[in-house]
Amino acid sequence: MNPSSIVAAKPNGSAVNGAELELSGLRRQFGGVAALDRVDLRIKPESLTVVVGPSGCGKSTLLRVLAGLDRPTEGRVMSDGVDVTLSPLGARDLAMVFQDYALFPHMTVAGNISFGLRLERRHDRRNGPSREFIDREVSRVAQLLNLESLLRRRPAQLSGGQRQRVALARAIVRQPRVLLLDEPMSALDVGLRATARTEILRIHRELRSTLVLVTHDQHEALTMATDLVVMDAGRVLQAGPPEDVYRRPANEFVARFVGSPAMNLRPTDAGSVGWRPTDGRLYPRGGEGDLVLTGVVERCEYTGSGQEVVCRDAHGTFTVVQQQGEEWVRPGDDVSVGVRQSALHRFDLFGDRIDG
Amino acid sequence: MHPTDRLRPAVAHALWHLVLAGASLAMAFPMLWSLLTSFKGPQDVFSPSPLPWPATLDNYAAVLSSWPVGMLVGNTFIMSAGVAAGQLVIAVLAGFALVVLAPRMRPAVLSACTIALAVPPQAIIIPQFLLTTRLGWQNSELGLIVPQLGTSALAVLLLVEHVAAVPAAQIEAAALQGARPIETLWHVVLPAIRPAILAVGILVFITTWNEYLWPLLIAPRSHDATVQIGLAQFQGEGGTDYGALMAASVLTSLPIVVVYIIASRRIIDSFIKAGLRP
Amino acid sequence: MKPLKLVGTLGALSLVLTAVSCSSTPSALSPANPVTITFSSYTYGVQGAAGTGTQKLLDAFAAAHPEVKVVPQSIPTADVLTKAKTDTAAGNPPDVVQIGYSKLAEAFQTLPVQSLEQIAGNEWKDHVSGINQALVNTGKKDGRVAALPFTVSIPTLFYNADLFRKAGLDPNRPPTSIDEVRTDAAAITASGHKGAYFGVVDSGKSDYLTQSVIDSAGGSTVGTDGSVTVDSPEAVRGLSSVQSLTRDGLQPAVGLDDATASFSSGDLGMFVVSTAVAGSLQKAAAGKFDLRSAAFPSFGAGKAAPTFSGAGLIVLSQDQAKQKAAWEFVKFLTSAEGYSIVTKNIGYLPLRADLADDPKYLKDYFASNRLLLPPLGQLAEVSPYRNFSGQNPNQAVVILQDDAVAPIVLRGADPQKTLSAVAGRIRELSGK
Amino acid sequence: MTQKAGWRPYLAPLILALAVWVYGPAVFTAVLSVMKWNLTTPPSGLVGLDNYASLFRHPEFARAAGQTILSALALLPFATIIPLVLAVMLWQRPGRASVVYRALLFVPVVVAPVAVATAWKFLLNPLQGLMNRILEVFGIPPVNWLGDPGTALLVLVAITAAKVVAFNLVLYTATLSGIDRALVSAAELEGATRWEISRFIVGPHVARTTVVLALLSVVLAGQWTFTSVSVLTQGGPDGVTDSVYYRIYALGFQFFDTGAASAAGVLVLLAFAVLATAWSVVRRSRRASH
Repeated sequence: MNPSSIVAAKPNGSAVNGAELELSGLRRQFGGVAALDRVDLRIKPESLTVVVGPSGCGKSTLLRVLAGLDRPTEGRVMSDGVDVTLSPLGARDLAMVFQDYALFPHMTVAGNISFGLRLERRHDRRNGPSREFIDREVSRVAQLLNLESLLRRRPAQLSGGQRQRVALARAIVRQPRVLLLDEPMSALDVGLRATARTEILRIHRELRSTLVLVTHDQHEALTMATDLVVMDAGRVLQAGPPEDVYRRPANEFVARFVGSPAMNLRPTDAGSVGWRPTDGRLYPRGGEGDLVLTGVVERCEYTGSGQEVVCRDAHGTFTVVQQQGEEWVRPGDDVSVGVRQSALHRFDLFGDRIDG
Repeated sequence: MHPTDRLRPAVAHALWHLVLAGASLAMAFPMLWSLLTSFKGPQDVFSPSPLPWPATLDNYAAVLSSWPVGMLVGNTFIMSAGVAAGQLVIAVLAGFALVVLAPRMRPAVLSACTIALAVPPQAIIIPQFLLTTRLGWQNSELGLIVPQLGTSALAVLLLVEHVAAVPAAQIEAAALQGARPIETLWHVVLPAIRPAILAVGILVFITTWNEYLWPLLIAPRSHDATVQIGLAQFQGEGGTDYGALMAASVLTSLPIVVVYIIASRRIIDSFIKAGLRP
Repeated sequence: MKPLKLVGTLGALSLVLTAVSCSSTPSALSPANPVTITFSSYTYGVQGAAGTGTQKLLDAFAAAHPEVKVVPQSIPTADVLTKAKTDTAAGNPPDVVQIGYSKLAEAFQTLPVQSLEQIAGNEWKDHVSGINQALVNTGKKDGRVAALPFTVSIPTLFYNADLFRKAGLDPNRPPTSIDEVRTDAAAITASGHKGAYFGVVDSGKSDYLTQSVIDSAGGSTVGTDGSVTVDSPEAVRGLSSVQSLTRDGLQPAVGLDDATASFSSGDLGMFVVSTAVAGSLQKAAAGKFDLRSAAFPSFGAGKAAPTFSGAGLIVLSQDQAKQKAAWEFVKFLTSAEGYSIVTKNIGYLPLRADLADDPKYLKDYFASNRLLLPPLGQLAEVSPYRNFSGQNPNQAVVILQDDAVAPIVLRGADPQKTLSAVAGRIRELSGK
Repeated sequence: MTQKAGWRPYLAPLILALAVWVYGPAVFTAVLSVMKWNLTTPPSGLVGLDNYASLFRHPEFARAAGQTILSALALLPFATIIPLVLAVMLWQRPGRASVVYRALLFVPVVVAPVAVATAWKFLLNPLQGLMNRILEVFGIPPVNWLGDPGTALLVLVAITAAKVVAFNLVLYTATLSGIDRALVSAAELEGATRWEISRFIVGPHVARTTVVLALLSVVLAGQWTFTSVSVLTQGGPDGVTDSVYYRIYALGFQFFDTGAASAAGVLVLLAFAVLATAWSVVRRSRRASH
């Protein structure tokens, strides 16, 4: 067997592939507050679905309901067409990586990784995994995640990145059909995040399980997702491929939340109009395009590949990104900005997108 | 004592030692004097001289030869260990249930525990005694141990906070890995609260070791009695042999004191962690 | 279930248990198939002479009677009745109990005390013929003897002959009356020691010495008709004269335990206390001072009339085989041999009159140990121990000791007033 | 993890233990208190409130109750201010010396009450005891500490006080450990004296603890004196060391007046119930006023 492959035959020989999840009419009430409010969502099999939203938007609750850690007040969770809303924990063939990893501090790395398999063996001596199988699986996953030299350590002796890899290893060693990740990168240094992202993507690719990742970082969401879900105030605002969400935000909130720097919005009589800072073009004087604004450069932020220019006009500030090679403006310059019609997003008085 | 401690820190420091050493001496004095007296011969027992000179081991020899020290200590050990183990099992199970399985029950159950703590033992001892004797548990380990499990309330109050301090995610992670509740308790919660369990266990052990009223009622016969009863019965009709009594006192208290000194940090820590900063 | 019913049910349950144990077939006693009986004793297992003496008795019995196995249980003096009662309440009464005479009446009322006469059958007459008849008759329940005297003593005046000499007194002429005790105590006090101590206040809260004092003064705690007479003029006079010793600084105002320690260390001149402690005092005095004894002093005109104290043996077993075994044990303890061991080792009096002169038993002992001779001489004229009547005689004794005797003797309470008040309480309690 | 069923077997042992050995007996005590029973012969029927009436007809119970309250009040400073001062002193200078002192100061909690009681009995022996020997040096006449109604209760309170101080010292230590030492360093940099630190940082921190400990000592003090009373004075002399707890024991197991003992037990429970209610009312009203 190719040791670098994540996919190994399960003891019963079935090949792993991700489950399809479907949430319908989900409500989760805490006291008088609804953390989830009539959520309907289909999570495609073998997708990497990223749920994104500001803190308190209900994304973590969504994940916990999926995992079975929380029971919905109303609504159903279906897995491959089977209602699992009330099925017990541990019977759902899913695994989860917690935000702070939740490693068992008194167990070694090997102990942490093998915990689930050992329980399986304990519960079913006859058909459960053999001791040899457990050892093999642990070393395979350890090799995959570069943990071989750490197997005997305890979590307290590991760095943040190492802990995250242990948590991942613990989650995937049983080859779950669904893998849930709760803000897996939030505890890592910036430098480690890229590596971690790569690792998660590789795991997703090879494991072929359905992966649901929750984050508040829209950049992470855009770069990793095959499917993106934007949430706010307990509701799903938009779900779809990241390009769709980015290009055609369903409402003002999504428009602002996804993409960096955030979309500029200007009120109009019928609602508002917005454009992405990358879609504007700066002119020292005068300008062209369907929308032209004038203002004064307030500050410039060099980003390496260009610079973000924050301008002020009578209605407030807006941002424009200048690419390398353009003639760079300076604070205090009077400028005008032109945006093409096709790059404009229009929203009605309720903030919903007006397609045109 | 305000400016002095900055002007003359040495004086303040000396004063500090003086007060604390004085308090320590005052608190430990009776036991200290017992220890010294236990080495005095019959002529010197009442001597005001602190030094047991000429020192003798006769008192210890007398106690060991005519007083069933081994049996008493053994009985007391079985009782104390039994009660400590029983209370820990009850408290850990309950703590787990109240934090993890049925958190809604927590306020009600903890109130019930607090009230139970306030019930004076003497006020309910007659029914306890009747029940124990009707069960045929008089003069038996069961009779000494089981009824004292009613005082598990303190252990519950102490341990439930520690269980609550175990990160919820660890417990959930275990459940997601397919652990049954009892396995989560055993593999995740227990190792996490082991120091607290040890501390509470030692506390219960010491309290039970020193229990007087219940063993007096249930097992006052010398062969079933505990050290406390044995000590209280030391005073025979022909007057008290204080040297021997002090030796017996030392022999039966010393193990506990040693256990305490070894574990005192832990015990105090457990109070601290239990939030028993009332 | 109604609580009342519950109690009834529990009671019924214990009856059933008892019935089960009754129905076991009595088998002949044989060494191969020994019967085990429990012996609840307050002299067993204690430090000092009483403990070792009791152990010797048990060893002797075990050697002579392999067919009976005795499991002794050490109970503090004050708890003998408590223990027997709670054991009985638990459906598991001890088979043989060494019970203090002050608690006998209550034991008869509340415990399943068996008639020894009945158990002994035709062995009875022969066995008890040599035992002090007054004491045997004290143990009667419903007209039949249910308690045989075992460890019995009468209060005696122990004195430190060295202190007598030091005070210029003649150690060969110990006091015989309370007035002489006073005079001698004054002399000893003047020489820098403690004068005398009447052990009327002990932590066991028994009243045998109180009775001795009152009876010697011509009174009684209980009248012949059962009436409470602790406030009679004689009683008041008796306790007043003990009180005056304290008041005048001739008697330390301390409890019996502290006085014992003081006498043992050689600082107390005279010590009036049960002979039960003779063994311990002898041990303490050995090599330290010249310990002697004299008869209990008289109070006023009449003769001294000390009350005996100590314990009898009662049998609680209901199983026939156990009863038989228990009788063997009781028989041995009250035999010439048993009494001799008790006397020699502990200091209780031999209750068979002929033992002291019998070369087989105690003649040699009394030849060299004169300590017990004065009380032995008084044994013939002891006044019987008297129990208060009513449901709870034990509580009456505690009230008498705690609320009257201790305040009067140790703390100078007014004897007449105090005794009247207490008599009222006891009358209420005993329904007289 | 909210597993719907499944918690019952975990909570059952506790519930069972409390029900069988605490709450059940409490109810049973109430039942016995309206009956006459001597433990061995069959109980009489209901006697109404006779047992309660007899408790109040004789002076013993009221006296015992008064003395119980008196000792609880006398113990208040030993439950609060003294252990607090010691705890603050230990807290001010952490280090090896503090650890040693703390261990020594906890000894009274650890050592068996019977051993402590006999040790005191020995030290306070009126004729030869060390205490009177020391007084003798100063020309003070000997005192019969445990035999004199004027001093006996005082001695028992003192013996209990050592235990209360030791126990509450630990609890105060726990409380003080909750103070952020950075706060203290900051105050020191500001030039606060040790007294000012105690007054403005420590004081507010321990206020609540002090109230609770005062209450706790009222509840537990009587129980803690029990062993000493039982071993040393049996309620005497002249009943001055009697407490309701010892009275219950004496009534029940020396006089076998189960009814009266139970009635006394019920009265103690009632007193605690009243105390608890008052406490919660005070707490609620204070919370409301905030």
